[in-house]
Amino acid sequence: MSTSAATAGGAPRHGVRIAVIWAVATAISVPVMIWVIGPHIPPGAMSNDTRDQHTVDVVLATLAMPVLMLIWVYFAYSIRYFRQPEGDVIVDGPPDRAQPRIQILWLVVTLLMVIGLATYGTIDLLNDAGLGGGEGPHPLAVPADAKNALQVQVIGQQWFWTFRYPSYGGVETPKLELPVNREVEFHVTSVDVIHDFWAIELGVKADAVPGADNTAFVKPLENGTFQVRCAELCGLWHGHMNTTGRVVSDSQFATWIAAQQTKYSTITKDLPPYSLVYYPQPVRNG
Amino acid sequence: MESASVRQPQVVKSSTRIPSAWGQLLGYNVIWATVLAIVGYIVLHKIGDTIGAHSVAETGSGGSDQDDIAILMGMVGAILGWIGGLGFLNYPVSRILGRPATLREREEHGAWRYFRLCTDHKVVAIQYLVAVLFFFFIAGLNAMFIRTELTSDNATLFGAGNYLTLVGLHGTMMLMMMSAGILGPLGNYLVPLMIGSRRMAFPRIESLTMWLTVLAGFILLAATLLGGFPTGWTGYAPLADEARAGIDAYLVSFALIGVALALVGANMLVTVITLRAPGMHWNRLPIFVWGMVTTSILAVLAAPVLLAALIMVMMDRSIDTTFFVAAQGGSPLLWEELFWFFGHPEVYILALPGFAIVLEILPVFARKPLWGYRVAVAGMFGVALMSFMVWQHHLFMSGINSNLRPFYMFTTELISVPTGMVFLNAMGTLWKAKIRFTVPMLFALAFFFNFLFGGLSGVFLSDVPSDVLTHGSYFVMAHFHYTIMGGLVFALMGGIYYWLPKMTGFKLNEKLGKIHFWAMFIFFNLTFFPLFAAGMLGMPRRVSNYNASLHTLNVFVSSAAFCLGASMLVFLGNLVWSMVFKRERAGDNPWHSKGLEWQLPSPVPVYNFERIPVINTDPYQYGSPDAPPVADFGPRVVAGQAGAT
Amino acid sequence: MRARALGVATTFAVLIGAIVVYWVYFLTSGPSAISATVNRDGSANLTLQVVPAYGHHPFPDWVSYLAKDSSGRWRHTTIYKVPPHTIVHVTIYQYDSQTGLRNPFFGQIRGTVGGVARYTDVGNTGKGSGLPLYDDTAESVLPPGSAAHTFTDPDLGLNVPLVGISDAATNTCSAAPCATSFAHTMIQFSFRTPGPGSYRWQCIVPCALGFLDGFGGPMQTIGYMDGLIVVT
Amino acid sequence: MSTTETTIADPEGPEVLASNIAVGSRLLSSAVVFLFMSFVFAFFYLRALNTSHLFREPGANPPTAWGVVVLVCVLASVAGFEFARRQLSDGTGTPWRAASAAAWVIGLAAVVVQFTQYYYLHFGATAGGLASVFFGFTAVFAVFWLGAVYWMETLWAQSVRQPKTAAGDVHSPSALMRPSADSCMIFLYTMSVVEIFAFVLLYLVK
Repeated sequence: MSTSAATAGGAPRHGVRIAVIWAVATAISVPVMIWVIGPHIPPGAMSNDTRDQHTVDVVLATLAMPVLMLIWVYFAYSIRYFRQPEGDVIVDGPPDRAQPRIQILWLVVTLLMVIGLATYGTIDLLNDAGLGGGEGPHPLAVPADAKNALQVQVIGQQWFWTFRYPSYGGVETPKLELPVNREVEFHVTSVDVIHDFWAIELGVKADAVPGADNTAFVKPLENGTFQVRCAELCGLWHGHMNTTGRVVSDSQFATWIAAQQTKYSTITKDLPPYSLVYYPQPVRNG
Repeated sequence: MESASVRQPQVVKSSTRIPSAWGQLLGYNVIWATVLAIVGYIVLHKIGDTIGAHSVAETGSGGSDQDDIAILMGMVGAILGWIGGLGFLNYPVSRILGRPATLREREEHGAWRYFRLCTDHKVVAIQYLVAVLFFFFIAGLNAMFIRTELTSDNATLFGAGNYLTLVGLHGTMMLMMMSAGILGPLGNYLVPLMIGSRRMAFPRIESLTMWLTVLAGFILLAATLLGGFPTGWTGYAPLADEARAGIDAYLVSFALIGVALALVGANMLVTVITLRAPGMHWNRLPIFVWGMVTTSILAVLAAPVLLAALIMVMMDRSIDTTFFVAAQGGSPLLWEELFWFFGHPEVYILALPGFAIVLEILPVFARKPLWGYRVAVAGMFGVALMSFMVWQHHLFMSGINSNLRPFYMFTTELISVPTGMVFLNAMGTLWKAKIRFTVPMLFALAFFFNFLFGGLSGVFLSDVPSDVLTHGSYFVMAHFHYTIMGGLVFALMGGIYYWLPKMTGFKLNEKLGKIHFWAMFIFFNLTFFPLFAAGMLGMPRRVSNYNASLHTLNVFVSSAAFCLGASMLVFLGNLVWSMVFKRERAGDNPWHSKGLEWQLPSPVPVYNFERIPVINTDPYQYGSPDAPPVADFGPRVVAGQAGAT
Repeated sequence: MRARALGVATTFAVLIGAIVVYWVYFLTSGPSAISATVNRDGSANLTLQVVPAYGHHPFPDWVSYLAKDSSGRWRHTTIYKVPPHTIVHVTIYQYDSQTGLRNPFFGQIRGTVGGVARYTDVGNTGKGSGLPLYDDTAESVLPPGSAAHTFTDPDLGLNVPLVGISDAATNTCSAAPCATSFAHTMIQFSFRTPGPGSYRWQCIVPCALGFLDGFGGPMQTIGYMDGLIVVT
Repeated sequence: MSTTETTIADPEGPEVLASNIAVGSRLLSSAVVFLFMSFVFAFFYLRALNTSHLFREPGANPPTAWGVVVLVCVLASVAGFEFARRQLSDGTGTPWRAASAAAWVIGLAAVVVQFTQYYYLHFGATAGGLASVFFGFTAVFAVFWLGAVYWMETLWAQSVRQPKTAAGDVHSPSALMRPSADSCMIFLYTMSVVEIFAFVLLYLVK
């Protein structure tokens, strides 16, 4: 493959060589992505949402491999072989221009890949893979057992999260605990500026917009703790607006929620009645 | 050959008296502009105080908040003072009094013309380049401070509020300066030379956009004097309404950049449409000029939407309208919609000039014609057109109707097809090429390596289920740094190394250039590739304290970022060394390019062409020795002898 | 020509140098910390004051916290150094009128020793406001409408609403530091400090006069209504 | 000290600058349309959302009479300038001067009427979504309409200052008068369409 062989025989078949190297590179990189790197791609497997997201990420990463390899192999090859000969006489390359055949082929291939990606994404959305993302006040993609989902309201205010459980007397608590293997319907809203409720390991992310309700669904499948962070810049302590949530068994959840009800019973009666959107006064005081 | 219609140029010997240094000082120049800007600010601030006090008494709302009227009016005063001091108001006033339209201000000579209104597009381009690089280095300095803060996982170095201002200034200044960062310097300098014209369409407006950009940069720096702003460059709504006075500086400077962007775009478009030399048909236009045309279309149409949105926030803050106050009939989502309707064309205003420069540099150093000229132009127009149809992918999680998701997922992914055409062209041009690895070529090749990661991570962000994890996280930040810094800034550096010998006549040092390239390329990737992982592991954007598990990763990224900053200093050193100390003559065509601008002496004389040339072919006739020269310049006009009439 | 180019290069260097120096000053500007006075038994005392208007440059009409340092002087800072794993007794003199909580959930006292805070009306300012008059009574909940400010530290799970003086009060203080002769309420509580670290605290009542949602200006500025409890 | 400089003074014909202005005015009009489309979008977006049912606060209806006056002034000014443009031969005829003077004066009157309307409004800017869009749309329109008045005024002033019998040499201002007036017409038509949009949305839609 040295340059001497290139000039000795007929014009070396660069195209074939690049195709071979690309095929080998893809044959190596795709399995590596699927079996070696793939399992480590976040998010983990704590809820149905994260499992869907994990498969989507692995599929996208594997699809990206051939494209990545094609560009890398082609550029590396051309940098290695299509060089200016030594000496300072500047030699021009062949004056060839575009052949329509290759352009149409490239256009068709890229269009097919894009249409494939878009349909794959849409099918995923139809199979409720995008439920972790905020779907606004009237969600269209709704999981099967959404009727008896646990309603949890997430209230973002400047600079921490509080959670209300309407089916348990509308108790408000700064801690978030969810029963395992039960569908949860989050209603995310804010009382002052735009925040973004991000339960990282649960695979839920929904903007908390004042004056608007934002719905997200998740079904936790494993016990454990998950980080809750704010993913939309909301002012001074945006970076400190974190808390940790826990997924626990049904019995633990029952005891926990009862403990919260007693702990905050004195203030629950002063809270405004549970509603999907709050317009607290004063707006402009003074 | 339509030589008859080409008017013979007349050689005019004009002896102009250069006023003495004092004379120059007293004229309209940047020193007077600064003085008048400050005076304008103080005077109108006073008037604003009286109006503010009056409206406070009337509406009875709080005392401390009403200084917004005073600050905004003060800034309007500063703008008027700045423009008046530079002499921009003289022409409109003379037009109001009925004097006829003239094209050129009195042409001056000597270094003073760089410090005042000058209608020579080459002077404005160099002023633009110096201004953009000046603010680029300040914003880069911000990035270094951000990375120092992020070496510790809890906010210790700077106060939390100051950190947010730092992030906001870094983002806003980089985007403000980079959106006109190539249209201004390289566009203004090269487009007239490449299309065979002696001027831009509206020379005064061109100079106005440059001085507005400089003023916008300093007003944004003044945000720290007013207490900083917490909203980052996106300026989301209720937070912008309730922020301290620093947000007024953000609003006014971004509005100025919006106006400047629309004007520089309009000026570019009119120049290319009307001032092409005879023979310069649309299919002979260099690809760089096509890049400038498509970027200008986006600039002209998207910047006004930004201006409208910023005016709404200014009204919300000063006269208490409720555009974005949910409790009183407004909606914060309105800002997100308007901002991102401008926002996404804005990021393509940043990407397209990168494509333009790279596709112009590749043929010269691959010694091959640009492979698919029509496909490249189609790709650029495809990107420009599609960029108006994708903006809601920033709102996937904001609660928009989930029926919109598949549409915006499809259009966002579809935009990778025209971008793919740019890659196809690069690969076609490199096929059996004779590559010379000069510094501009290294930057062009690195552009494709970086933009590939930017594009592929874009696919992750466009797919809704995957976007649930990555929205608003460091994954997004790594994505847009790969496309903007990996794409645009690498292309800008390549463009500077390639065209500076033509603009100044002096060559940039090759060895220093190579050191700068390799340091910048390696440390850029070492800085931003790990941030993809940080994003997926749950590190939101714009936070100064993160999960302890990400600490070692952030320390590694910070150290790589400091080396990246050092590589930028190498570039600065190279600039100062080659332009100020060594000053090694570069000759008229150091890269042996066939472009029209390289057939002129460097630095280019004031009148660009002695005779408007007749263009024969497109500037990519590499590899065909019998091809006609790119243009016929006609017999040289012997200085001092009147041209044949 | 070279001298002139050198001149331009040096002016740029000076300009950038000036901007960098100002930058570092701006970024590191902020109030200086004061440390709580430590008693013999290892516990610490913190004495704070909340005024309706700071009264001095740069923001005379911003509402603000002040703290008494170990030498007894009132300092305009909100960063307090406290020893770790001990009890801190906090006394707050509150001079501002009532604004009311946007989220009534913060009307409940949480995270203090015993879950209570002691409220006293000095100069019976509460009369005529229809709200209960406090004279050194321990409360676990406060009517949400009567809160003027709160001392809330989510990282420590601490939340103490501070009752405001009634609007009927006459001699209200208008510039910091306010003497105890002005109408004020006094709030005393103590909380246990965890291990070393810096924990952010803030006021949650929308008390920023004239800003949207009452959350602008002083509510987003360290040194006025936000600060850090530094446990060292 | 003085320096002799040999420059090439290529005597560009006025048609080059005329084509510049023509294309420039079309781009300016498209940019202005995008600017006011943002306010139209804000109107429909806030009206559709009607957050806290306060898009149209009771009593926050701008009086139609004032709107009609502003609309009429703007349309009269545009019609006046169109008529003046038709009379324009070499920029010296009296009908041209009279009509263009009337055009820009009425245009200026529209701006004055608009700002006095704010003074007599019986609702403030905080009165809900419609009031905000009303203040935003009309104020920004008035400022950009001032730009149109400036353009008309410069053409009028140019013909007044220029002596009646000026011969039309290559560089004479009158050679540029007609193309500049045609381009100004394009911008005026765009602004009149925007004004009609504003009037319908802010005053008629209930």
